[in-house]
Amino acid sequence: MFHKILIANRGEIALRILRTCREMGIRTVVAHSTADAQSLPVRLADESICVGPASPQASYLNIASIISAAVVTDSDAVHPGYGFLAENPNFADICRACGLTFIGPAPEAIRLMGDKAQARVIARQAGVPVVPGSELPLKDENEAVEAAEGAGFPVMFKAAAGGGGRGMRIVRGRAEVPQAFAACQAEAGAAFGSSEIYCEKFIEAARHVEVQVLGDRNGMRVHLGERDCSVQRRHQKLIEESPAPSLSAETRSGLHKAALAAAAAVNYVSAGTVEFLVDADTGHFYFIEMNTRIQVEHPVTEAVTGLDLIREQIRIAAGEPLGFRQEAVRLDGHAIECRVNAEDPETFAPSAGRVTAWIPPGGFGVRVDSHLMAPYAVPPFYDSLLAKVIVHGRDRAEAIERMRRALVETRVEGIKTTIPFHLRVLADAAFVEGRFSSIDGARLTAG
Amino acid sequence: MFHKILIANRGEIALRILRTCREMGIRTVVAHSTADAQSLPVRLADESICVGPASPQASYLNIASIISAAVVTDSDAVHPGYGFLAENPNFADICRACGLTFIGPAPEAIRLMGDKAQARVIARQAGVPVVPGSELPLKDENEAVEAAEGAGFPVMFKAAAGGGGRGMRIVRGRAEVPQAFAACQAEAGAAFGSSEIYCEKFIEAARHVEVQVLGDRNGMRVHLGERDCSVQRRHQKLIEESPAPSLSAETRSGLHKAALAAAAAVNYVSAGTVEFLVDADTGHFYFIEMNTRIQVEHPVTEAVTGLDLIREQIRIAAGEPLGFRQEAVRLDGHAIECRVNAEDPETFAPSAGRVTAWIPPGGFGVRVDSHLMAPYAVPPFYDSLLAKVIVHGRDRAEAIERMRRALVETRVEGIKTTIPFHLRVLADAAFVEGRFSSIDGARLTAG
Amino acid sequence: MAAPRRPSPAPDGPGADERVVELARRVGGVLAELGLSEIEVEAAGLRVRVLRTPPAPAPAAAGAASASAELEAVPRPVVSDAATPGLVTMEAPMVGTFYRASAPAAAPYVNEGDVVKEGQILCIIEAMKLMNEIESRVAGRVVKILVENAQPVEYGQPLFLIEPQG
Amino acid sequence: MAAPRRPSPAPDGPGADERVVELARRVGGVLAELGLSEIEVEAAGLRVRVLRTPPAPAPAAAGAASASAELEAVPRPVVSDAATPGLVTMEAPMVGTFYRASAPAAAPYVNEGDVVKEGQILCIIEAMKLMNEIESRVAGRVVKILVENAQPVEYGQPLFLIEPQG
Repeated sequence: MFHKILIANRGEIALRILRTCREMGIRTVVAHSTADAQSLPVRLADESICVGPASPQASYLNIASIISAAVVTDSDAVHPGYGFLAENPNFADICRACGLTFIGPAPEAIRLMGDKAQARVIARQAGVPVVPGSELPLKDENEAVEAAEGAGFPVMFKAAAGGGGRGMRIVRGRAEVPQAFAACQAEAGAAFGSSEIYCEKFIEAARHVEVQVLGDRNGMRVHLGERDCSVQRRHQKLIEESPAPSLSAETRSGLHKAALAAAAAVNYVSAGTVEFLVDADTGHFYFIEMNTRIQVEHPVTEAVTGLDLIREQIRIAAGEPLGFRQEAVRLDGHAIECRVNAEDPETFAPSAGRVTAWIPPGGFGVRVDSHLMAPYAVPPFYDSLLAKVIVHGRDRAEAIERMRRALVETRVEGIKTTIPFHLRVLADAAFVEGRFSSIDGARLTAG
Repeated sequence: MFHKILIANRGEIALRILRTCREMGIRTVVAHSTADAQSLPVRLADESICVGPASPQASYLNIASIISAAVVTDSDAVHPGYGFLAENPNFADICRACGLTFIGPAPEAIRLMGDKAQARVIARQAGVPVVPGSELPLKDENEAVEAAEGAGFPVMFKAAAGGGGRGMRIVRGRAEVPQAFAACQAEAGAAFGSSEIYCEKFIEAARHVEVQVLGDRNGMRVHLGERDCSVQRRHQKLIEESPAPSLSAETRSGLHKAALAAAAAVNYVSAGTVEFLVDADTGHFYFIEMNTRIQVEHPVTEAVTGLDLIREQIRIAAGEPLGFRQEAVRLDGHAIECRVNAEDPETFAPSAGRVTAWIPPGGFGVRVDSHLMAPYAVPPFYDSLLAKVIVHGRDRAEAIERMRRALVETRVEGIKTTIPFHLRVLADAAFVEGRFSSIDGARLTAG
Repeated sequence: MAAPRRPSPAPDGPGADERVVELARRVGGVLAELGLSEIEVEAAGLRVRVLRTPPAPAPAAAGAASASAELEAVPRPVVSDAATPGLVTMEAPMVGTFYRASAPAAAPYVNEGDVVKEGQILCIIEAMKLMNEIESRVAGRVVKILVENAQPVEYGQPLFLIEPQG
Repeated sequence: MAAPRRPSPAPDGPGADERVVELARRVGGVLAELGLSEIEVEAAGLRVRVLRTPPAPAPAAAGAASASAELEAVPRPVVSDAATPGLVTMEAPMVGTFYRASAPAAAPYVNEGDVVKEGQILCIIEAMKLMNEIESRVAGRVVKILVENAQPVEYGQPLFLIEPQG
């Protein structure tokens, strides 16, 4: 097992990783920017090292600095968390070259799944259904029209290198193609440094369902059930739950098998997530992409399985076998996560500022993952996630009631948060009955 | 189901009850003293009502005031929590007379089990082993000598009306009897208003193990496993866990059966706890008493069973059937609770004062039940419990590691707490190996 | 294991008072010395606020430290004595139901404007079927009756404002 | 390994009072000098607030401007220039291992007391096998070398104190 792990991240996920390391008896070094020098993860770590100024490019994305920090602190492994360098195959390569264990999949798997068009090809070859659309990046407007008509309108243009909902555009008819193609290409180029885009069928009543997988170095793989992440705003997830409500047994087991097939296709090692769109009307599902890292919403899976996914990641990275088979994975009850972001709950504009009071929720069935303390100045340089509130109940109805009471008792003063949004969704009939398909912002759509 | 429940308590247990009521859609009224007017339970309740000044006698123990508060707020039930009026059969009687549901057992059961000598008789008649000693209160010194010699020295003199470890005295030989008898009688009279005492054998290498039971109004009863509460200081529990470590399967199932037999002997309805001493050397166990209320340490049972005990209490009080049989009760993993008290961790002297910072622990497998906020002035009028930290792990070793990391990351500033004591125990070899018998204060005893 | 680092400012310990008085004295000296009109200073976060109002006052003015009282509780809707100086507030000595008269058909014990004697019955609070007569603890004029008839009251709830007389 | 953890900023440490009083004096001087009516300053979070009320009382006749700049950041653990007035702190521009000489057997680039030119090499920081030569940004005398040879340094860690000259 590792002696010391460098945590190349910040906020709640840095704290999350640190907690498991401490339970495993592994020393921690938190690499941080100047803006996070007084943060809770830095305070709680065994060691900390400043790797650059506030700007993420110069600190959390600064490969040379992160690697040097790991070397000078005698760390033997690096945990990248999510975001920042977590899905950067070059970083994983460099870790390997420097004798550091990257806690995540092999760079090859990251690279293969990182190219969204290529990932579709891999999935299809593995027998996993993909959304109808172009296999390869669209060269020009003509190819775009052809692909769109092949899939059938409405379609979506997406950046090949995209993610997190950026560089996406819904196109409802042929007339819209030229402008949408040009705009999407430009956006992709600006946002991701590659203007390659592809086209896929847009499913109106779609649910966003993803399957958690774990693989070890011996080629053993299990799934840990699925998560529904349909409640989003601007394609950013806000509420996640496990198991996904209103799926037929056939669809559910089909999703699990498909996820394992996709993971097997890239010899996937570590924790990963295979994302699908599920057509709420037909129950058909389509592979979208695979995320080759731990997800923000992993705690809902931890709640229903009783497994610590960060511990599993670390164990696997250290070469240990999974140690349990699919049959031993028991999914128990229902879990929901709400992301408390520093955002206006109406406009979703960032609300960086000074948190003057923070009373987290507590009690039976409630977990809080947060780096908040009071007072705390939310730095404007990073993402807006302040806290994850996770509840576990015997069934979905109990979990919803528990989440409501947990959010009602939560106090964050000094800035605006997404809590009022969550309370609206939790009181919405379509959500409570599990009839929702996709929820964007404050608009709830019954599916 | 009830429309509105008056919570006749304060601190973490008031908050605990309030949380479940909110999840069940039941309105809450927190009855509070002037000293608690700004407390977190009062803030979070649907309604609050001041029932008297800071002194417990004039507020939380003031039956007329509590009953009036329930009546004028149109409450249909009263939850007494633990302590204060929770085991006062007169209060339960008056609730009944005023048309209020007392959330707890029938006054008859409270009365029967409230007299410790009588409880022993009831247990013995039910076939439950009791500690050898006097069945009836000792009339005089001569009876005391006779009883002590019958049980065999060392023995313990205990107040019949006592509880919580007060009014107890270890007597190691005949010569000590006269003085101990007089002193214990005087102490019992002063503390409990009754100077009746009885005598029982004192077991040197004893573990304190208790069994949680639930009974409904149809006579259905289940046990929810046992808790080990051997880590105490001055007979006050500080660390509790479930299941109890190092018990043989035979002893464990014997304890469960005995607890159900004791509960059946008084037609027990609601949540109750049957307490035993287990001789660490022989595995023999002896009934001590039955607590006819929810216990401080109930969350460890909630963690391993997944059941919300307050919800069960409320459901049962409302006349609902248990709804599950013994076979459906699954005990999963291992849970530990540490009581964070406002006390000096060396001398256990109360440390009332001003909490200037409070950062509770969080993350996977950690539950916090606390009414703390910062700033908060700990009132000197009530008990010293500030927070309960409860962890759940797949096994005892994991739970111990999780508790360690949780307490290391907990911050309470401005006053002293028992956290350093807990960290010492968690690092102690006898505790970690489950070999401890009883732990009093900082002295750890391998059993 | 992490070194127990203290989270942010909380210089609340003993000695803080000495420190703030000494600080006030020294900052006051700076104010006089520089002919300023205001200095605000905060030691923990190193906060300084310096003011000089247009008509600069006499430079000899000594710096007076202003103590700021802090009440960090959520204010409760209570008619406080402070809000009505000179008046006496009669508060409920128990929880129960407030009645202005001895029976539904009877006249109220007192009305606003009435002059009452010390010990005169002002109202009844019913608690557990008992009618508790509440007497005035002062002689004076009833300025305001704060609770409607037949309403529940909590312990300590203000019932009457009385202007003492005699 | 001793991680390059610097002592916490200790804004409430023993030296804080000296610092804040000195800060008040200096800011007050700036206020008088510029004829302003208000300066708000916060050292920890780099907060500056400058005000001059419209009827300028001071003889200075410059345009009445109200500039307000606010940048809230968390205080950094840095040997502050304020604590060592007149000295320049050379900080590590990257994470790596600090070397005082170009090779184990070579003489150190500089010693305490040496006078250095602007751009003169002070040390090497090794990061990812690259030897990065760190140059002085001022001409002056090396008053103090703050890090031992071959020790790890973090971004922003003070390495040298230099007294500017010429």
